[in-house]
Amino acid sequence: MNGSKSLGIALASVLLGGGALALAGFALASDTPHQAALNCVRTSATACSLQLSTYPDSLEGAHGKTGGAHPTWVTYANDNLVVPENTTINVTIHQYDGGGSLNDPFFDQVMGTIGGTMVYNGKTVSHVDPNNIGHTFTLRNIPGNGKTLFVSVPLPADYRNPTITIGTGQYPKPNIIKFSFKTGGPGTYEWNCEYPCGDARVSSGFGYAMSSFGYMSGTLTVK
Amino acid sequence: MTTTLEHTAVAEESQGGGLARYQNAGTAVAGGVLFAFLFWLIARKTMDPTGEAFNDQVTTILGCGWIIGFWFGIGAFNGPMRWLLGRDHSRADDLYYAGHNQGRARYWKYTTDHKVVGVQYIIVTMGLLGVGGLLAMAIRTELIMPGNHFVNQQVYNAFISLHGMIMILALIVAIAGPWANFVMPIMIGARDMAFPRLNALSLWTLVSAASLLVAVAAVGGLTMGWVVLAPITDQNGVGMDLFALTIVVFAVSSTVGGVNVVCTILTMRTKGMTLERVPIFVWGAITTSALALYAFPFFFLVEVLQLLDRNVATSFFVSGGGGTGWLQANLFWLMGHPEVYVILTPAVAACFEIAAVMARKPVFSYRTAVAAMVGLSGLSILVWAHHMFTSGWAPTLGGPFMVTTEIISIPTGLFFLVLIGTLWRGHIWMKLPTIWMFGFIANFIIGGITGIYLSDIPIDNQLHGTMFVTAHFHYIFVGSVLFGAVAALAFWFPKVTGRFLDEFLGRISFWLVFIGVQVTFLAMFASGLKGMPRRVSSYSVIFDHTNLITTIGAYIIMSGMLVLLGAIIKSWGHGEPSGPNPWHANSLEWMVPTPPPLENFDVMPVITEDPYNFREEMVRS
Amino acid sequence: MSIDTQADDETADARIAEGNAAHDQERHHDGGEGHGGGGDGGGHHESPEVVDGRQRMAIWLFIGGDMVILAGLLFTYLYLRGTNTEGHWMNMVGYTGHPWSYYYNVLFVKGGSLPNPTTVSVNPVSAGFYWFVTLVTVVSAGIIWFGEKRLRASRDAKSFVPIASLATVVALVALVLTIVQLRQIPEIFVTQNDSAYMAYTSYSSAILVLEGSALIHMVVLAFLGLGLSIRASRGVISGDKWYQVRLVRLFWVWVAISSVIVAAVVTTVNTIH
Amino acid sequence: MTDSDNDKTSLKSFFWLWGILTIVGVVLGLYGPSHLMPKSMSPNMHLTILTMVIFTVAAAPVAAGVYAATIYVLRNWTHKGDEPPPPAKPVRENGIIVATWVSISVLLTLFLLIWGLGALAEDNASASSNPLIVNVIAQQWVWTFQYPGTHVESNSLYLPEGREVEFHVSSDDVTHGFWIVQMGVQVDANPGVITTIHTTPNVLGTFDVRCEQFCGLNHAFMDALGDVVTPQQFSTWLAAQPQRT
Repeated sequence: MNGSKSLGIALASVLLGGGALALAGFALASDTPHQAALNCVRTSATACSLQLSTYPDSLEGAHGKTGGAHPTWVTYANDNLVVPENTTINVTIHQYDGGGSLNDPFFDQVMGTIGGTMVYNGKTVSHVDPNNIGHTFTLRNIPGNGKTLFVSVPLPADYRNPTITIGTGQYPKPNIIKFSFKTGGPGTYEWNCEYPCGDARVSSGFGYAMSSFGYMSGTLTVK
Repeated sequence: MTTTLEHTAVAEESQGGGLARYQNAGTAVAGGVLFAFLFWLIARKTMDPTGEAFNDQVTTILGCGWIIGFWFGIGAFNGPMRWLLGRDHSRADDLYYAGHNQGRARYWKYTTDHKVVGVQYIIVTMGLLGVGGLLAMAIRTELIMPGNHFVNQQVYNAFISLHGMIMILALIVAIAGPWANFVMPIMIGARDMAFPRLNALSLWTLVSAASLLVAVAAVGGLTMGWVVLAPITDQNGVGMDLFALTIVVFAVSSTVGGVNVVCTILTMRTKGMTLERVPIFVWGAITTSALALYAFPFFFLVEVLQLLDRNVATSFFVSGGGGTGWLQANLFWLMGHPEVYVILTPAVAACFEIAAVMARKPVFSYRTAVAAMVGLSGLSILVWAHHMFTSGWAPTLGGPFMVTTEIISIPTGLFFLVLIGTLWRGHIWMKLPTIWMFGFIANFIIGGITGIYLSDIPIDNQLHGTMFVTAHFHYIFVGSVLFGAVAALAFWFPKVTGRFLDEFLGRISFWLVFIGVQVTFLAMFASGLKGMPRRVSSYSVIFDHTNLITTIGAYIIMSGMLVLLGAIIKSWGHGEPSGPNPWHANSLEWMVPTPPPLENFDVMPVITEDPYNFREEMVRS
Repeated sequence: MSIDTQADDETADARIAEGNAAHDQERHHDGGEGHGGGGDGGGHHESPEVVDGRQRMAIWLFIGGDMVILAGLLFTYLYLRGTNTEGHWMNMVGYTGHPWSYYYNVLFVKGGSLPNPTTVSVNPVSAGFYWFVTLVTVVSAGIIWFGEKRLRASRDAKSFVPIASLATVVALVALVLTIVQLRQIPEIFVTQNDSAYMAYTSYSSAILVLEGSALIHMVVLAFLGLGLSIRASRGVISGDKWYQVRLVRLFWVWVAISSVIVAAVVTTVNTIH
Repeated sequence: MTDSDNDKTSLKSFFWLWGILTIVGVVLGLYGPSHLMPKSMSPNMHLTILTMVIFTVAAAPVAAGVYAATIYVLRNWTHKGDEPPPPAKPVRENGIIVATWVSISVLLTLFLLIWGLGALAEDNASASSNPLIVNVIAQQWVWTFQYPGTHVESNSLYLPEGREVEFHVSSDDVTHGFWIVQMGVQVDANPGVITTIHTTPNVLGTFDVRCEQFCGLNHAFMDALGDVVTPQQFSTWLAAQPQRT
C-alpha cells in the first residue's frame, strides 16, 4: 500500500471539503452586510420615503426590459428593500393592477401602520372593500427573533381608471396608497402579497408569481 | 477460463446484434433530444395555447418525448419489435447483447450481462449520491445561521425537494441495484438473471428517469418536498410535470427489476441450492424485490393522477372539484412506508452476509434472520397511515396504526439479535467491510429507537414535521443504509475489480463519516426537540447553535465521502490485487474467477450445504 | 499478501463437486428442491418447459403489479365518492357550455359578461355502455383462450393465425369503443380569476382514469395479439412451441376479469347515485 | 487475541458495561427531553414530555445492551492483519436465546403499546362540554383566528387560561400544519375540510404557532404569536377588538 499517496488523497479530499466550507462562508459573509444602498430617500433625520409600484406584468421593475422569464406575471417593481433603523418609513405605492375578492377578508384592514390607517387616493381609511383588492403589502418578522413587526396594507383595484402608457405597457391610471410605519433595530423581514393574484387553477391563486421569489414577495432589511 | 458459449460463438460473433450494433448511450441521448424536440413541436401545434395547462402539457409531452427517444436510442424497443415480427434473437444476437468481446464499450450499451448491469448501477448510484450530496451541502450551508443568506427560500425549497427525491432514488438502488445484479446470480449458481434484457431495461429506464429528475432543476425546480403532497403540487411550475414523469418511469424500472430478481431467485438456483442454503443476502434481495412489486405500483398511480390533475384538469386531489389531498397522502404513503424497507432490507442483509464471513461463523439463527426480513416487509404494508397521524384524516384509525407500527420494532430487534449472535465469540477479521458494518449497528439502534417515539401519537403530535423526524430517518438512511452500502461495496469490490478497496483511505473515510453522522444528526435531534420545523429555509435564533453544529457535522460527512470517492477511484485501477476469494468466503460468488467470465460458470455447481461452514483449510495460504 | 488462487479453487471444487459428509449432517432439510434445479450441469440450452415456467412466473408477477394498480384505482374511486369533498363529487361551480361563449361574451359583447357561476351537476355515464365494452373485451379473451386450447390439442399453428387475428380485431374494437366511452365523460367549464378552462369533477376524473387504464390495456392486448398472429404465420409459434400463447392468454384473461370488476363497481356506484 | 473463545468470567465486564451505559441512557432520558423541549403549557404537552421520558428510560437498557455487546465483541474477538483468522466455533441456532429475545421485545412493545394507547385516550379526552371554539384559518403564509359569536378576527392567538379550547382548522389554499409548539397539539389545515383538535392551556404566557407542513415559498415564515391570558384579560381583549362581519 502506498501510504503517502493515500494520505495525499485523503488530505486533498479534506482540503476540498474545507475549501467548500470556506467558499460557503465567504458567500455568506459577502451577502448580508454589503447590501446595496438604501432604497428609500431620506427626507429628515427620522424619516425616509419609499416608493413602490405593482404592475400586472413584469415589463417594469427588476426583471429587465423584456420582463425576464415570465413577462406576463404580476410583480412589485422591487423585491429586496433596504431601509434605515429607528426611522419612520413613509411608503407610497402606485397600484396599476386590477383584482377581485380576497380569500380571507381579514386583509382588507390596514394593520401595523402609524395610526392604523392609510391614505387611499387622498382619503384616510382603515379598511377597504374586500371584494375589490388588487394586492396587499404584508410585512412580517422572521420567526422567533424577538422582534415584532407586522404591517399589512390592502391595495384596492380599480378598473374604471383611464389607461396610461408607461414604457411599452398600457396600464390603468394608478391608485396611490400612502402609509407610514416605524422601524426598530437592524434585522431582516419578509414581505409578500396576500391577495391571490398568482393565477393557479386550484390553489386559489397562490401559484406562479405568488409562489416565486421576487415577484410578489421579497425581503426588507433594516440596517 | 472460458465458457462453452464462448467456444461455440467465435464464428457467429461477427453477425449478431443487428440494430444494437449502432446503439449506445450517445445515440440514446441523441434520440432523447430529437424526440423531445419533435414532441415539443407537436405539442406547441396541437395544444390550446390559451389553456390554463398549456405549459404543463407542453412540458409533459416533451418529457415523454425524451423518454421514448431515449429508449429507442438505447435499443429498449428492439426486443419487443423483434418479438412482434417473429424475428427472435439468435444465439449470436444474445452474445452481442451480453457484451461479448466489446471491452469497455459494453458499459455504455444496452448490455444484458448481469455483471455489466451491476457495474452500471454502481456508477448511477454514485452519480445520484453525488448530486444529492451536493444539494445536502447547499442546504446545510444555507442553514448555518438564521435568515436567508446563501440562497433565497425558493431556491432552498427546490434544493430540499430534489435532495430528498434524488437520495431516495439513489438509496433504493444503492445496494439492490449493484449487488442483486452483480453477485446475486452467481451466489445462487445462475448463469445470468432470469430475463437479461429486462435487466438492461430496468437500468436504462432508471437512467432516463434520473436524467429527467436532474432536468427538473433546469425548469424551475420543485418546491414542495419530495413527497409532493397535493394540493400544493398545483402551484409548482412545470418542474412538477417532469418530476411526476420521472416517478412513473422509475416505477416501471423498479417493477421490471423486481420481477427479474424474484424470478431469478425462485427459478434459477443451481442443483442443491435450496432456499435454506442460499446466502442470506439473497433473502434480502427477494424480500426487497417482492415488496417493491407491491409498493411501486402505488407510486406509479399517484404520480399519474398528479399528471392528470395538472394536465387535463381532473379533480383527484383538488377540493373544488370534489377531490381531496388525503387521497394523495394515502396513495403516497401506501407506497411510502414499504419503500423505506425496500431501502433498508438489502443493507441489513448485506450486513448479515459480511458479519458471517468476517466473523468466520455461520449466520446466527438463519431462520430468524429470514423471518425478520419477511415479517418486516409484510408488516410494512400495514403501517402507512402513521405518516398521517396529524393530518386530521381518520383520527379513529390512529390507535390501530400505532399498534401495527410499534409491532414493527419486534422484527427490527431481531436484526440486532442475528447480527450480535453472529459476531459473538466469532473470530472477527477487522477489515474495511467489517468496520463499516459495525458503524451500521451503532447507528441503526439510534435510528430504530427514535422511530418508536414517532410511532407514538402523543409524541408525534409534538414532533411530527420537525427536525426530529429528519434526524430519525437520516440515522436510518445515512447512518444505516449508507453504511451498509459502503460495507457491501468494500466487501464485493474485489469481486468487481480484482482489487481491494483501499483500506487506509477507507478507514479515514469511515471515521470522518461516522463522527460526522453523530455530530450532524444528534444536533439535529436537539433542534427538533426544541421545536424547529422541517423544510424551513430560515429559523428562529433559538435554534442557532444546534444548526451550526449540524452544518459542521455535515461538512465532516462530506469530507469523509470525498475520501471514500478518492479511495474508490484510486483502488479501481491501482488498488492492491485481491485474488478471486480475498475474504476466504465460502459462497459461490467467491468460487468463480475474478472478474467472473461471461455466464459465470463453466460447470454448473451442485450444492450440498450452506455457505457458512468455514473450514481450516480455507485459510492456508 | 497474496492468495494462492489454486488452493481456493481446490477448496471450491471440493465443496461443489463432492460435498463433505461431515457437514452434510448439519445441513437443513432440503425443502426448496422443487423450485430449484434450473441448471443442468454444463449445458446452456435450457428446456422450453423451464423457460416457460420462469416466464409464466414473470407474467403472474406483472399481473400482480397490475392488480395493485387496479386496487389503487378502485380505492381512489370509492374514496372520492365516500368523502364527497364540499359536496362536489358530481358537481362543480362553473357553467355548462364551452369556453368560446365566455370569450365571445367577454371580448366581443361590449359590457358583456357571463351569468354568475352556478353549481353544475354532471350526469352519470352510461353503465350499459360500460358493460357492452366489457363484453367485447371478454369475448376477445374467450377467443384467444379458445385458440390456445385448440392449438395445444390439434398442434396446428396455421389455423391459429386467423383466431389470433380475430382476437386482435375484437380487442381493437374494444379499444375504439373505449375511446368513444372516454369522449362521453362530461366536463364543466370553470372560470377563476383571469383564467377559464374545462375541468372534470372527481366523479368524471375517476371514470376517466378507470377507462384510461382500460384503454392502455387494450393497446397492449392489440400489440400482443398482432404479435401472436405474425409469429404463428412465420412459424415461430408452432404445435410444439405454444408456450407464449399461454403467457399472452394469461394476461388477456386478467384484463377481461379486471374489466368485469371495474364495470361491476362502477355500476353499483351509478345505481346508488 | 485468540484466547477469547471461552471465558465466562469476562462476561462480567459486559454486564458492567451494560449497567453503566443503561444508567447513562436513563439519565439522558430523565434530563434530555424535559431540558430541550419547550416548556409545557397544556396537559397534552405534559403528557408528551412524560411519554418521551418513559420511552427513553424503557429504551435505555435495550440500546445499552446492543452497544455493550458491540463494544464487548470489539474488545474480545477481533483479529487484525492481512491473514484471515481461523474459523470460529459455529453456532447456528439457539432457541432459548431467540425465544428470550422475542419474549422480551414483545413485552417491551406491549408496554409501549399499553402506555401509548392510554396516553392517546387521555390526549383525546375532552375535559369540558362547553369549550371555547376558535376557527383557525390558514392561508399562504399567515394564520388568522376567528372567535365565533364575536365577529373578532385576529392574526395572533389569544386564549384564556384553564378553559378547554377546540380549534376548527381549515385552509384557504393548500395544506398547512397547525402546531402550537408549547401545547403539543398538531393538526393539518386542509382546504375543503375542517379538522378539529382541542387542548386546555394551563400556564400563562406567550407561545408560538408554527406551520409544520411544507406549504410553499414562505413556509419558514409562517408563524403566529400566541398569548395565554386570564379569563378576565381575555374578555377585555375580545371586547377591544374591531368587530368584523
